[in-house]
Amino acid sequence: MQEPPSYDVKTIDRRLFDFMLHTPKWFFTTSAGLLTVFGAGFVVFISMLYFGLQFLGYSHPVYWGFLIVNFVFWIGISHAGVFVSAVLRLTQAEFRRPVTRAAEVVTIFSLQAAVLFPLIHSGRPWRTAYWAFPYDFIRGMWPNPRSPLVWDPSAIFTYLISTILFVYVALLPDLALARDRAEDPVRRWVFTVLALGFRGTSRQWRIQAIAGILLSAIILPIFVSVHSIVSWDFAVTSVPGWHNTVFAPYFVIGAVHSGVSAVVTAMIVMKWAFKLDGYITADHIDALARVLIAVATGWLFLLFLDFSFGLYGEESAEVDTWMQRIYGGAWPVLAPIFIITSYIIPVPLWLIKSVRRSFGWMFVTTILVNIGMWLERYMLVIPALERKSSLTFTYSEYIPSISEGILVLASFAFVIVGVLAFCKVLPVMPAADIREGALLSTELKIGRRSVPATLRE
Amino acid sequence: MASPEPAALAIKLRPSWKPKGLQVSNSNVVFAGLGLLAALGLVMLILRIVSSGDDRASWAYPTAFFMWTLSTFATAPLVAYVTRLTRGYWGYPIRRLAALWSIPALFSYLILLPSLATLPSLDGRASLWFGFRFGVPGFADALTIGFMFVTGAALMWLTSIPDLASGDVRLKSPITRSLLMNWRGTTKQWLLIRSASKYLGAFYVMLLAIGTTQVTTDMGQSLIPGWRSGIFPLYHIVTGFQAGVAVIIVTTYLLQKFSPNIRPFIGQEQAVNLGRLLLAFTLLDFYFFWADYVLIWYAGLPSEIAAMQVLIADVYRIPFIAGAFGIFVIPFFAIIFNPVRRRLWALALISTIIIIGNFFDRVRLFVPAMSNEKVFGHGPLSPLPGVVWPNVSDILFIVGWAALMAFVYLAVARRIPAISGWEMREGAMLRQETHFERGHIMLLAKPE
Amino acid sequence: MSSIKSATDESAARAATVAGGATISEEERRAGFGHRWGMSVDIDLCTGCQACVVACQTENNVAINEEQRVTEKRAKSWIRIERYWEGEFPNAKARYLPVLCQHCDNAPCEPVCPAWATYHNEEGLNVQVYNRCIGTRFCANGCPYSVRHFNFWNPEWPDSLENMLNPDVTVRTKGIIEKCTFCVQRINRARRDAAQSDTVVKDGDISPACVQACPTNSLVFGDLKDPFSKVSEAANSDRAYHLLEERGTGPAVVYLKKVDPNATSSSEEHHG
Amino acid sequence: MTSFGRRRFLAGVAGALGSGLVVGCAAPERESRVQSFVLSPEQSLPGQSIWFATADAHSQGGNSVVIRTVDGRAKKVEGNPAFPINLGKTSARSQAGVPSLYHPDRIATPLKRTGARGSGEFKQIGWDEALDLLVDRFGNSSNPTLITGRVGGTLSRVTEWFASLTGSRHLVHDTLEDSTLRAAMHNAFGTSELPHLDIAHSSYILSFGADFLGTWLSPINYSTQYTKFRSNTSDNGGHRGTLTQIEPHMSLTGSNADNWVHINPGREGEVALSIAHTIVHDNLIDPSISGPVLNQIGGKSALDAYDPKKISSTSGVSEKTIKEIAKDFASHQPGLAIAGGPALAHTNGEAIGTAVLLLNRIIGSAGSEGGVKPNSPATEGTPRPLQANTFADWVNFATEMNSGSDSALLIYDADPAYGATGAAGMKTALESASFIAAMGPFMNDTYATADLVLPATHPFEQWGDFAPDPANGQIVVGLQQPVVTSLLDSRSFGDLLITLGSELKGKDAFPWKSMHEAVKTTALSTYKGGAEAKDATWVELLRQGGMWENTTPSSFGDSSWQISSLHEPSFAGTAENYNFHLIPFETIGYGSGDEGQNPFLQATPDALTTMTWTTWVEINPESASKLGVRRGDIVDIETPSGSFEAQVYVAPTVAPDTIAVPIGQGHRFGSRWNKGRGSDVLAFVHPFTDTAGSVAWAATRARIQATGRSAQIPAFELMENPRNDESDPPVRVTSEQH
Repeated sequence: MQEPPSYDVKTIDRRLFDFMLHTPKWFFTTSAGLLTVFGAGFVVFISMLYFGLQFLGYSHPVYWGFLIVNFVFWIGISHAGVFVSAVLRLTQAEFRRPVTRAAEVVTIFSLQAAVLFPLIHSGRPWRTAYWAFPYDFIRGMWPNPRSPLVWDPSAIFTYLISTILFVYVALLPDLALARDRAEDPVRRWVFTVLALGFRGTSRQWRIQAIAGILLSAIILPIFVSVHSIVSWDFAVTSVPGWHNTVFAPYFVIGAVHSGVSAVVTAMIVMKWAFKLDGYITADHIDALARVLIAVATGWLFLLFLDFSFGLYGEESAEVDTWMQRIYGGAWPVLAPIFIITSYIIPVPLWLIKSVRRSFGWMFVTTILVNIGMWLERYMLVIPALERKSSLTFTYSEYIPSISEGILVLASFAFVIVGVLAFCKVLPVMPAADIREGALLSTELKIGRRSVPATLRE
Repeated sequence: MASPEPAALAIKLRPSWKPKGLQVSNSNVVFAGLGLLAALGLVMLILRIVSSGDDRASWAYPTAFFMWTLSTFATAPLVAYVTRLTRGYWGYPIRRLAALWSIPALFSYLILLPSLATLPSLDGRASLWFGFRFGVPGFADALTIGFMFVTGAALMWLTSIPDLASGDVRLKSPITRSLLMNWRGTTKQWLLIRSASKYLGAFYVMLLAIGTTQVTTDMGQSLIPGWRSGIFPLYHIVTGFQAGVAVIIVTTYLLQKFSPNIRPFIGQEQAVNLGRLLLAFTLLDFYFFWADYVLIWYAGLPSEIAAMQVLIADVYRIPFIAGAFGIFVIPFFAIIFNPVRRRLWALALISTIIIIGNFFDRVRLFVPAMSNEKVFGHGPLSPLPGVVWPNVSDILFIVGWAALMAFVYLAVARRIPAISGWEMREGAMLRQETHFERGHIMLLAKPE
Repeated sequence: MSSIKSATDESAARAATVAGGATISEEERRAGFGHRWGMSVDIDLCTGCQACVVACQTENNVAINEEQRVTEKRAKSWIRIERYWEGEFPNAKARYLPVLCQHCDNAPCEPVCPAWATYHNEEGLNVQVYNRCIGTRFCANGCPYSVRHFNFWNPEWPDSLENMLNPDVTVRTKGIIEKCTFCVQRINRARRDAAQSDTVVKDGDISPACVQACPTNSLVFGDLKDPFSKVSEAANSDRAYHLLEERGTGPAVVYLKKVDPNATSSSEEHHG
Repeated sequence: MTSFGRRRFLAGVAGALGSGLVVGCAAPERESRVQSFVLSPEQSLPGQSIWFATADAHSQGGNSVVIRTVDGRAKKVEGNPAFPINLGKTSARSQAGVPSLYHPDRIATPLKRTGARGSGEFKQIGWDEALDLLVDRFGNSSNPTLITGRVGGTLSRVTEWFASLTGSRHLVHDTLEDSTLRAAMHNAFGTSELPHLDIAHSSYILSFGADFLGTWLSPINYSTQYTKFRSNTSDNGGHRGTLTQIEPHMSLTGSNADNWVHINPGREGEVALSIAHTIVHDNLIDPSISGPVLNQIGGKSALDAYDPKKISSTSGVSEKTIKEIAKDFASHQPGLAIAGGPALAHTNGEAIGTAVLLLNRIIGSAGSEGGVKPNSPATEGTPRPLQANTFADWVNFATEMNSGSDSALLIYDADPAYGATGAAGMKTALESASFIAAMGPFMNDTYATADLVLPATHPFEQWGDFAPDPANGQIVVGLQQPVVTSLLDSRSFGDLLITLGSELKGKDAFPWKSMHEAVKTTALSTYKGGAEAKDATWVELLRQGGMWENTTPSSFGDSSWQISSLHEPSFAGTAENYNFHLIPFETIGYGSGDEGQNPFLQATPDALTTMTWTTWVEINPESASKLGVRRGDIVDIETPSGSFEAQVYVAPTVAPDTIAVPIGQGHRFGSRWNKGRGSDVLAFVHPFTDTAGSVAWAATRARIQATGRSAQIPAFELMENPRNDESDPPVRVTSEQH
């Protein structure tokens, strides 16, 4: 049962801006720890600039590894934000309200983490910047538009920019609120600038609302295109195990699966960290869990399609790739873990209502999902390179190195630190949105029962 | 067209109101005409079974027709369940008339069985069944699809029991009465129906996905060496969703136009929301087609390119282009305009185009497959087979069966009310239209 | 061997025109157009003696494959002799297969490079432009023959060993992809000499290091567009086939089947 | 054919002339300065590549190469297309010549021992001091001994001359010497020369362990002939020749054979004779042909002991196989039968060789086209490389020295402390020598024990000439000229001997001032015609890399051998304690070890295993699983004379009761690339000698223990033993040549 709006405007603001205005101790310790991890990753990166990529586990002919896996993983996570906020906004789902901002913030930082990896892993990063941003007009040296690696940055940066816009538009009223609540002048000044003079006139409200709707409508195609293009990095080639037409929707739905799970995790952590009981309630994660059940099942169907139509051709290398994905290297262990954690454990549990509504359970299951989905990316990307053609002479094994592991951890640290910092300087809970929700939620008398209801114009 | 005044709604749902079957003026003429054509269709089917035993090519167009029914009429009911699962407030009036399509869909089973019988052996060609050889493909496919049809019908029946039991519906035969499972409307029975309909609906979705994957592979992909596309079943399903919505729109439009006791319940909100769905699916269609096409073009594996030349580029170019225009080009550039989405008749027009386009698409997909001789091996298909145009009997077959579908639908809709009474009442309960300052707002209750 | 026929019907057409009297104009040859460099590998003559491997290394400044490089599977060899087994002891048969860049007409490595560091030149060579390469290694992943090698280090030739470096060939720095070039430096030298001596490049004037070293003449280099060249002759042989035909890459390297009077039917003649 | 036309050779002429002068007078340090156009070495045309023809010192058999030089630096080795032996072709070893020329670990200056003998501690000294030391300690020694590698041509004459001048004994060392084969040739054909194999015109080759395409005698020449042998257009009867290889361990040649037949080690003779038995008893050959030979070697009845039925049990070759081989061999004329490698490295090796070679006479192809022919004679000005002393000689020498005869040694291009001779006492013998001077381009186990180490020029830096052995039926003389001036303070051995000789015995001890003069006069005296315009002739000879002319082939003598003298092979170690035959083999890369310092040859994959850089042991999958060892495991191989370590490579190249280990690693001293790498298997074979006196290096048994250690294996194949996939084979095979 969704509890009736028991709080007035003042309490909303006080509790939502609490973390912004006063800092608890754990904030410093956590961020210090995370920053050291990130620093370690940075050191590895610098040393790679100087010594070449010899520290990575790459070999001939397996030239992509953990870094690309992680790139795909973060792109996947980044899909949560837009999916949750845009789709739910369009479908006017009420439970979205406290969720959206968190989701979008996760998107922004995971996207940045993602774009780092293609840069880091390339042989000459200092030159790689140039195909992401073609600037060389004099010599007429342009990137090759046929390469998916040129589609990637275009799609990703479009996505990043539009997401930031999206967040900013939704953020305006809260910035205005923060401006009015902030004590110290610096902060006030900053918020004044950022709020763009949002005073809450009905015209401003209308524009803000329309902009939100429009942006979410526009952003949806981008959201689909980004991960499709990422999937095409692999699928356009004729490499068996990569070249499967189902890849695009498969990656997209997998991304939503992992992304929404990540958002649930993030929400639960925020609730615990920022004491947001009453804002993030069982209803919210319950609703998200229902979405997850559908998404996960769809994802499983596409996994089945990928598998069956991969083997369908009965090309020797294709079959070998799948054998490698199941029996090769560490996969006898990893493959079961992958499927169990990403589907077999979570989904049946989510079918149970009490699990869906328990924060502890959802925390654990969503974490499991993302472990599984990380492995899924590993499974999709690497074994295909270990079994590339019927020239079995070049069949190889990929063994990741420590520095790759460090870089992966560093990316996680980066995202968490980013989200924390965001929460510190900007209102992470959409106060205005929540207030609107509070206004719109009423009750409806039906016979003897009174049912919670929402207002729609 | 009627706009939903809440007051009117309240009046129409006064306690004495009871749902009724179709009341179409001079319906008998329509019935007679459709009946004749339907009979023709059946005759054509029998002739085919008798004359051409296991000549696969002669079943090419029937198969295409079946795939078309699969993606239109068999998919239409899904929308009903989707709105039920997501508790979309606008879906109440159209749930039943969508669900009714599951009965005509049943009949297309008659086409599936003989054409399945003509499939060649699985040895020496790629197939989803790999090494497995027991009762595949024919039996397995027939089973899944049949199961799906039955589930659909059962679901339709289950959700219409309360209306049927509430009397005033012409149910003479004892069988139909017995199927009512002596409905008393106890709380237990209500809960049963609600949950059952929810889960059966989900189950139906899964069966549709799996069944489509099976038949599209066994009667499509696996018959053209080198055609290997994991996304194809999905493409088929999604175009099916689009066509399903289109079917519902057309049905809704026709019924509210010709049946006075339906008209009041259909309003703009149905049009707008169905229009949105249609737009979404139209976009998705293109996405899935492109995801399929661009990869094969880019990788340029000879075998796949050869298959694409058959399906898209060379051999079946005309059906392909017709299908592309009908499914994507025309609908998309029409529906993106709000005025179109607000007018039911415009939507109905577009939907008709979509349904026809979908048929052309099915033709270019399954006729080459069913009429292809060299089905064995993995290598590229060469030389490319020629295009197979429909002959007179094919055309008669298609016309007849299309008529049969309509005939059956109308026949059923006469008995079973096309507006679900109990759900309309529920909808009216959970919803209140009140005036608030200027303009009126809507109160939606979400019971848990 | 339909694909082979299609690969060389161009030269067949050329042969017709030659019969008709018309042939490639001298200017055309001078300008270097009208060539399609190709190689034929007679697997029946390859004894696996590795002369081509070392010849290629010394000609093209391929760095020393230290033991560590080999053990971590990062050894570079632009041409390698793959060895495949058939049967079990004592009837085990070793099959040798020299694999080098196939300079495909429809190369999977070319479209995927974001920096256009690899492209097809007008003589059908698959060219790697080292100073455009940024090392995404996408091409190496796309290549079904796995003939592209990545420089994980800056290559080293200890002190006086540097004297052996071939001045005609770039030394590849770290972070870029390198691969067989059909010894493009020799092709250009031959064309320049031909231009100086006011003649045209004749069949056999050019031979990459591997071809020149090959003691059994298993490797033959030439112009596929020249209907009378040795390599065209080989391409039209009944034993000719392309590696990984099903990928449709259209390689410029033609393989001639191994002849084995008592071949186990496993690998024999089932592709037709 | 090849990519340099006549113009380059003319350029080469100028260079050749110039380099002659430069070698005479150019001071090395001038090279180290930045070159200006004015002061550049004469033979260098800046930016232009110049090609010089010279000897290929690295490949086997005596080939000639042309070397591309740019700005006074050698860049690339190509075959000399004019030279009749290798016809412009090269091997992996020839191709790696330039790296060894510019090897960073070449001995740069004379070195004087500072530490204890064998410690390998030296200090650099000048040539004058070195020469004084040499004159003092060697020249005035009571019994000086000269130890060289298989020097040939003018250099061998200079060496012999010097030996006689100083009254010193001359020992010739070769890690794997061929005296067994020569002895067998003598038994079968009455000549101790190596055979000339007319593979090109043969239609059937029956090879007992002779790896003639890889490492045996003159591989490049044989490979060029192999092309004709395999082609159906050549004159070998218009059809593709058939190659049958009978050996215990699959060699590179064996892997190219049409029929590879496994045989138990040491049984080759019996099988050869049983083939003869079949041929004779089934009358596959006209008796008038086989008759005379049989009478020479003991008559038809002597063959009765070698009925295939009996032989198949001991040899492991089935009766059916023997009969088939006999039939094919007799019916495909002309054919040739040869024996080499492990087949001859047995206690009955000489007999085996003889039995096999006699097959040629039995089918009557000996001496005729397409068969085994007698080697063409060499000019007396340029003799063939000296025949190496047998293992027995070395054992005697070692015992003599160990018994305390203080001898002064001058060693050139030899490493007796390594391999079998080293284990058989030379290692300790060197310890007890009064004085050791060693000369060579690289440090090795022997030189490490020397008191004085002298830097020798690389073959590309010195004058010389050579006579290919075996030749191709022609009289061939190859010329060797410096293609670059040495960057190091090194001298050629010949020049050193001449200098030393004139130091000891006065100015006119030698008729020539330098090797350059010696070679030039020899060549010009050998060369008929063009006596006028000597310099032009000389340049012409240098340009084409030598001189050659056809000769009327001599014929074989009678056979002096009795079938009865083929006795059972004996093996070190009993089958119970030592359950594996140990078959050492030579690799195409660093060969018998003398090329091990070359990183490019260390990294050259072995054809069958694609292994590099290390010492591995090839084990049959069956016995590997029995031993419980896997690819990459490091095992301890124990023979009656010690144990060594090797890395396991599981392959179907050997029988379950056999293991094969490559020779050539395990140098204690050398360059950074071969020092302390792998193990020297020859040091662990039992010092059996066969009747010809050479070591029976394949007659040792061994057993294996796993050490429990394992390591990533340095193989080029990324996957273990990839197979030629059935459904979609990379290597397609056709049964008939169209």
